[in-house]
Amino acid sequence: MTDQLYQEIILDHYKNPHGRGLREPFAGEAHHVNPTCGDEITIRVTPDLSDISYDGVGCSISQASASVMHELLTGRTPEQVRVIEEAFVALMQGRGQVEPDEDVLGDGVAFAGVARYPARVKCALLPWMAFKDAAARAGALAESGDRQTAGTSKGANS
Amino acid sequence: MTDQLYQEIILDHYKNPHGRGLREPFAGEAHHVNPTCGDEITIRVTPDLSDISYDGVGCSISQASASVMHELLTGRTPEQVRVIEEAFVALMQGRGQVEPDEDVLGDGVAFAGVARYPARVKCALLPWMAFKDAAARAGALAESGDRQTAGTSKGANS
Amino acid sequence: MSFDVAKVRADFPILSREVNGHPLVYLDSANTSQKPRQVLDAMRELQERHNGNVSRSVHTLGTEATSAYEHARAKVAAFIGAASADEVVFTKNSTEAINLAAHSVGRMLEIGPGDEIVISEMEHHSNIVPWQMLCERTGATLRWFGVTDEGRLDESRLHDLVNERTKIVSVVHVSNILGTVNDVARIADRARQVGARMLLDCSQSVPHMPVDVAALGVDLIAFTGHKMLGPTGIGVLWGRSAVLEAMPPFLSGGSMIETVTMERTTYAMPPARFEAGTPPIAEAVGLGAAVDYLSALGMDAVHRHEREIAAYALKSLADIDGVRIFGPATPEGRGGTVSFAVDGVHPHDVGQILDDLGVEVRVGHHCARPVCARFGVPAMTRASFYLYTTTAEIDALAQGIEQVKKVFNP
Amino acid sequence: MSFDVAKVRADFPILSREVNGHPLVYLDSANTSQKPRQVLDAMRELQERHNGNVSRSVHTLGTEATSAYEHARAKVAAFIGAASADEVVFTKNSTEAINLAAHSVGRMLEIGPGDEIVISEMEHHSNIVPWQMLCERTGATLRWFGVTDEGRLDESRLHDLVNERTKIVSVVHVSNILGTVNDVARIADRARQVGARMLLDCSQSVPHMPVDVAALGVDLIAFTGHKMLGPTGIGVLWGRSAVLEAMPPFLSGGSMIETVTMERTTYAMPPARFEAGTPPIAEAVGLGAAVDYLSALGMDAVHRHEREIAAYALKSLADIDGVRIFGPATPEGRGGTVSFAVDGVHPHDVGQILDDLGVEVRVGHHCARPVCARFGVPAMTRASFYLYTTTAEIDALAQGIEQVKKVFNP
Ligand SMILES: Cc1ncc(COP(=O)(O)O)c(C=O)c1O
Ligand SMILES: Cc1ncc(COP(=O)(O)O)c(C=O)c1O
Repeated sequence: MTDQLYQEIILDHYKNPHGRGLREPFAGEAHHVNPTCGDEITIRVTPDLSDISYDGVGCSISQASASVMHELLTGRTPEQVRVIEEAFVALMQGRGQVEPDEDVLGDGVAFAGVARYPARVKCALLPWMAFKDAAARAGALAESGDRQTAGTSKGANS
Repeated sequence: MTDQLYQEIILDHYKNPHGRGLREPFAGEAHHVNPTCGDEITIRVTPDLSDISYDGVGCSISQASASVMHELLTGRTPEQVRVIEEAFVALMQGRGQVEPDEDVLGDGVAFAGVARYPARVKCALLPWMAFKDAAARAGALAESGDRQTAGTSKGANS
Repeated sequence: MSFDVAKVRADFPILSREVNGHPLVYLDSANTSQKPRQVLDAMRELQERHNGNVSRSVHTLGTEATSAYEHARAKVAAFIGAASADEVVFTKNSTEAINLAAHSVGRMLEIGPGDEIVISEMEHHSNIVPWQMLCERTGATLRWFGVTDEGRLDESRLHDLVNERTKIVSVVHVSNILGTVNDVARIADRARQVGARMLLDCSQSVPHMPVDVAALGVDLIAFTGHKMLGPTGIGVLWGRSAVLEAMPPFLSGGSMIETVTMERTTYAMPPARFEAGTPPIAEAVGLGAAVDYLSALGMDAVHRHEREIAAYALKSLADIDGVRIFGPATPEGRGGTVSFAVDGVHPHDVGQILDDLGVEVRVGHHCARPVCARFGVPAMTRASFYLYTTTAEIDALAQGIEQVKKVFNP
Repeated sequence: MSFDVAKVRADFPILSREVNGHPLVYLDSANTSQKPRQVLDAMRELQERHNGNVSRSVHTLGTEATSAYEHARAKVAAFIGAASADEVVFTKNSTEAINLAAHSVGRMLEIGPGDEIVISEMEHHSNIVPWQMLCERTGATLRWFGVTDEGRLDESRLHDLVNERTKIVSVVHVSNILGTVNDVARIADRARQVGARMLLDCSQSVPHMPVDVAALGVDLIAFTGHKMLGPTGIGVLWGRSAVLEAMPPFLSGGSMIETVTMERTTYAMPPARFEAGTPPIAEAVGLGAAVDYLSALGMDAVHRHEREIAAYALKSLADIDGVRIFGPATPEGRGGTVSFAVDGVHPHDVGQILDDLGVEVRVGHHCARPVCARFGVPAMTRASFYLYTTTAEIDALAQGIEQVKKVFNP
């Protein structure tokens, strides 16, 4: 049964994470924690999303999710990010009823099985929630030019 | 069934209490409260137990018990008081299994039925517990001459 | 008839038992209600099939228990019209909920000397003592609404009592001793006007009538499971999100944290922030089942039934010589709780003789001693009704009172 | 064999269920235990036949409920060797019990700047955060015992840590994450010597071994019903009479008062003083039944069984390549709780794959984050045992770990 959860793609990203490590320069940073299991992630983004760097400790699902997210979102436009983000969140909250679109989600489709494990959905979403905060702080998702002041802060993913 | 509880003797003492009212002089006073039902009693005693006066609000059981106690204990020696007190407490805590001795308890035997009602035992004992405190404060129960200083204070019967 | 009391009674096994050789006539639901089979079954099902700790496990049992617990929260939230399930904090009873509010809101507002807290003379001890203790800790002043001769909240001094020094107003929605239903709209308006926080003690309203927190206009409400067909060990503090989010924790420990080091702890968001330690899991599930049961009947129908019973009881008691009713004399603006005195007989004795006939009423100060003092009595006898109460039970009460009079005034 | 585990298991309906197509292997009893039929029956019997509120009624149902509740108190008192039932205060869980102690003892001793509170790095969050908050409120300083590499309390600095400034010492009897049993005699002696009050967190000891408060030499202990075959929603604070009597109330409201006026309240004697509001009545009765169940087996026998299982588990896990055990490596001075790491696999993933095989273990920081930090890991996997655990279940765990390794390191 966990075959659906621990897809080859997920284990690959877990063992060989893409783009891992915190890099300079960055305009927004966010640190999120899963209070139940102690998983943590820090995400940094540049204003133009040309780099999304991250580091953290966590289970295969949260770590692979960060790696996949790095791949999917780096270098995208705010509009593309919004579409991908929404698709991923919808997949995770779909309790296994949502059919993922590989064109939008790429390796992210491997997370379809996670949606059947309510306790693990939080793991998969942890990097995405942290990204959202970091990007907001970097002003990276503003459609127009009114970008917010960049900054660093800490939030909880509860 | 409550016939056993509401014996004629008890109702008589309730309706026509003996010795009721707070009188001077006195050497010790105690005020006890039953926190569950709000019953209250104040007892005053003279050092030689020549008078036991009382006042309070409460149910038939607590009020009749005060009246009977007044009758039984007024003018007795400390040793007699001890014997009567012990007999009454034993009767109350006997869960209906103790046979009361009319020679010792007089009208107090009417309280035998109360012992079957755990919630009412406290009512019957309320004046007796207050008496004990008041008498101690009056030094009325000391066997020898080393009487305590008289005083007034407030205690809870919990 | 839309409300089938016989059908309801069949769900409560205890109602078919005898007491002292008489059929049980349970008229003490304001003290604690009886529980239908459906509630007990739901708890047993959880305990026997899905028992695990919540919010801490990834395993199947833990996930099942967590989902049952959170489902119960969502049901309770829907029952009172909360904007979100996160506004529902599970406590062990109303009393803990009010203590939580007193401590946490007290700290949030940095209550101190010169500040005022306003309650009423009609409160249950659980809505008096926590505020007295808050005042003791902080130097704030406690003030209160009086009670009119008719047993209603005396709002004549509202503007004096609730003023710019007032930080918290906490009053009861339905009195547990007089049965009065307080229309708190004016008080809530005034509290908002002066910027005070307002808590409503709904321990006696949520079980008996439709309560919609959105319409009440208050910040917090408290109620308790065992008075609304649920089990003991579970209560609720509801709070508006913005208020709960601003409140510091009260009880602390496992499950309410975000992260802990020996030096410093950060706290989770509400409701977790206020639920330290293993919560009453089966009890929450039981409360959820109780809410399902009440919702299926409809709170409007429950309320209507109780008003009919209350009207019948008020009339029956008024017809008995030597019986004096405390609180509103007509069913308007009152719930199904009637306190009374029998001339020359102490409530303890009234209760005892009624119990002998299987009629279970409460006697004493009902954890509302100031109300007894207000009406000049040490204690009262109280009959309180619920969705399973019948007019035949009121008749049994009336007959029982005649018996009381016979024993004491033959 | 004197301890018949098959016979015990037959009393626990849940143990015959399946999880993910496999027989349930429940190895999470340190989180919450399963409940035998006897406990659930006792609660149902009360709720269905004798349901009334306690300490407030003279009627038959109320008297029956009160007597069941107070009987449960007496049983719990006897179980831990308390001098009197009045030394047993019912709370909703261990966490509330510890919070009660922190608030009330804090006020009793008028804790302030310069005073010190001593805990340990081995504590559950519920025995950390309440003391951090006490220090925050009062300006006192929090200090703590460290943990050795072997997972034992580091008492080397005892005399420095517990000194004349120390007002309260609060440590855990048995660690919920390392399984360590702390022999607290030296610490208790030292606390007494400097005049500090001492609380022992017995949440993981009372369920698993004979505990005799008279022998412990501490002032207060806390434990929780749901970890000892009882229901959720009930916990215990035991205190020596003299200590409880000197402690001011914490939660306040109905049932803990002597008399109330609007101006001033006086309080009842313990234990009532600390039980504000309607207590968890059915839950107390359930705990009483749990205590009966454990006493009938004998806590010595329960403890012996768990030591055998722990020894078997320690050996089985040590035999698996890539498994590292945290805490004492031998069954001496440890309970039936074993935390471990599987090389290169995050505990969350270990737990998930084990659950897939029906093996329920807990993963995470176990509400003891400082212990994880101490051992340099973000989380651990924990298997914990109880009187119903079998060696076959340990075998299932070992096989499950092999499967974990296969998935992650094929
Ligand atoms: C050592 C220890 N202390 C305290 C607690 C808290 O118990 P509860 O969650 O029942 O309050 C636990 C269990 O969670 C524990 O293992
Ligand atoms: C109006 C009111 N408030 C508060 C309470 C306290 O509820 P609990 O005892 O469940 O905490 C009660 C009932 O006892 C009540 O009637």
